[in-house]
Amino acid sequence: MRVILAEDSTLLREGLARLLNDEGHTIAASVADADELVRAVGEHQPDVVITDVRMPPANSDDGLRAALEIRQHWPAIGVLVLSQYVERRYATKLLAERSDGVGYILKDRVAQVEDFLDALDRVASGSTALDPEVVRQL
Amino acid sequence: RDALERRVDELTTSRAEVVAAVDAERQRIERDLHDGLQQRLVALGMLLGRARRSADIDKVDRLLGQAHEDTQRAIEDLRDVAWRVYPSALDHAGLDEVLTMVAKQFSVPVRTSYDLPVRPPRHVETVLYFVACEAMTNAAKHSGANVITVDISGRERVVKLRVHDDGAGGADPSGSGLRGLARRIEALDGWFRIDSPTGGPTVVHAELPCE
Amino acid sequence: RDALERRVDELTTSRAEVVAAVDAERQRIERDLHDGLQQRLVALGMLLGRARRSADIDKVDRLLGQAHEDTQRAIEDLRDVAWRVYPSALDHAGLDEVLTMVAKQFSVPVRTSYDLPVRPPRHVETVLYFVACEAMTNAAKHSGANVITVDISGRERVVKLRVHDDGAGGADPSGSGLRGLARRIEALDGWFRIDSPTGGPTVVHAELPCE
Ligand SMILES: Nc1ncnc2c1ncn2[C@@H]1O[C@H](COP(=O)(O)OP(=O)(O)OP(=O)(O)O)[C@@H](O)[C@H]1O
Ligand SMILES: Nc1ncnc2c1ncn2[C@@H]1O[C@H](COP(=O)(O)OP(=O)(O)OP(=O)(O)O)[C@@H](O)[C@H]1O
Ligand SMILES: [K+]
Ligand SMILES: [Mg+2]
Ligand SMILES: [Mg+2]
Ligand SMILES: [Mg+2]
Repeated sequence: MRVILAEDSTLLREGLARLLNDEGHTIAASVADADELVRAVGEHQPDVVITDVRMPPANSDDGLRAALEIRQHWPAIGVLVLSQYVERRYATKLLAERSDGVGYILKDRVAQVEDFLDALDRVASGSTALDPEVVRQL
Repeated sequence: RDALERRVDELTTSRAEVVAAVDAERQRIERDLHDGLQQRLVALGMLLGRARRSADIDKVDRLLGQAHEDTQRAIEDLRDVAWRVYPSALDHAGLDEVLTMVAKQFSVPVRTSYDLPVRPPRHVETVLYFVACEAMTNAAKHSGANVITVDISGRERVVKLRVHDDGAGGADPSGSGLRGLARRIEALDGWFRIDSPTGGPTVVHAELPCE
Repeated sequence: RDALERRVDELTTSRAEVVAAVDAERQRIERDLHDGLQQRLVALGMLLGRARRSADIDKVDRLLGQAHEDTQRAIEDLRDVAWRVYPSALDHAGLDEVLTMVAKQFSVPVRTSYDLPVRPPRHVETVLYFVACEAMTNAAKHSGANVITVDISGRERVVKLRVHDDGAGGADPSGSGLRGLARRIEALDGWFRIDSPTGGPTVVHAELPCE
């Protein structure tokens, strides 16, 4: 599948890119900024987006806002959000209108490569992937 | 005038003590980083060194699997320490949510209730967070409780925190953890009490003015 | 009487401010743990996960080598953060030795001198440590200095610290790092000053009473 990656930590961004390459996916674009992300999605129309939450330009919850925007404008594109904390508010917003093609997992979970890849597949194929922690809190 | 002079003495002492208290917290955090996470990472480095030197594919596989699991545990350790250093999650989430997040660390179930008309200022939330964490940690570590209850409520200009556990009681208010809390609360002109008769239950009370 | 009342107000404010200052330090430490070490550990976990999934022996070898190096780097990151959390090395070594150890972290050379008749109490050593570290960090980060000098000397009952750098000057005493130092020193009834004319040099002075 064709993936766009948004993560401001170079270390993680490149680690993710290599992992996805290993798995035979294509990285359509790899960015470190939420505005860049939305622009790149418009341009490349990927199958799925993986995005961090706290990122430039404002270093607040920019990545989440970009995720919501992408879901609104391009409903066919899957969105997997990686977050430092599980926040009920974020999960609720992401799932507000529909729960297909969306995922919300703890960033730590990426180290559990199998689980992460599984979540990515689910999101890309139009289902939902929620962190066990999110499920517990909702 | 005598009363004022006494107050100056008290304040001078308590100002020095609050620094001692927060530095004692940091000393414990440093010790945990050193004894916990650092030892884990050193062991991981050795494991990977062995894997690199081995020519036996099965053995490499086994060591790799172990290294991967150890790394995940290191990530969890780090997360737990980071929570104790500072509750940065307050940037985006309310104190109730943050306490719910951190409560997961404990093996004992924690029930929280939160009822405040307005969100308190950040420095008040921070001290409430530190008090609740220390009280929950103590209950989980020392009391043998089956359940911990954390209640936050408020009237105008005052926030109240109450942490209750149904454990064995007998908390020592002069321990470094509890004394530190008392100092932190004092520094914000708040009020602190711990009731912990032998046989339990233990209840930690704190009240803080908001502006 | 007015003077006493003013002093009570001052002390109350500065007691609250010292908590705010040390919590701001902790917030920066937490941020560094998350932005630095945590990202590194998660990346390491991914690397090991990839190695486990790979059937290509050469590739596994390469990933293992990289993971080994990343682990060493994580240990170094952790050590740097731990130094900022608390100088536990003071348990075993004198302040002069501890400052010499920590000075190695900086790319700029640091010269230290230490001349005290007796070893100060731990809480005084701790604040001298934090002041010297922040001043060295600032000099290394902001000043473009070629050399940093740290001098500790004392008369009976007073310890003096002086950190000098031959850099560009222009330090802002109202920055969160420098304001925090002022609060910490004030809390021990000490005295603090920073001279930093445009063009340099920058000199940080601190004096602390010992008992
Ligand atoms: N909820 C509780 N139930 C029973 N005993 C308690 C409870 N809280 C504290 N104690 C007792 O009181 C002592 C002092 O508590 P305090 O938090 O000051 O120190 P600590 O938890 O032992 O160490 P530290 O907090 O410094 O890591 C504890 O050692 C424990 O014996
Ligand atoms: N030794 C120095 N030489 C030149 N400029 C300095 C020096 N120390 C501080 N400054 C300037 O003064 C400002 C305030 O310093 P301060 O330590 O309070 O904040 P900081 O170092 O920028 O951030 P923080 O310490 O909170 O991480 C700095 O941003 C820098 O511009
Ligand atoms: K994040
Ligand atoms: Mg980020
Ligand atoms: Mg305790
Ligand atoms: Mg600074």
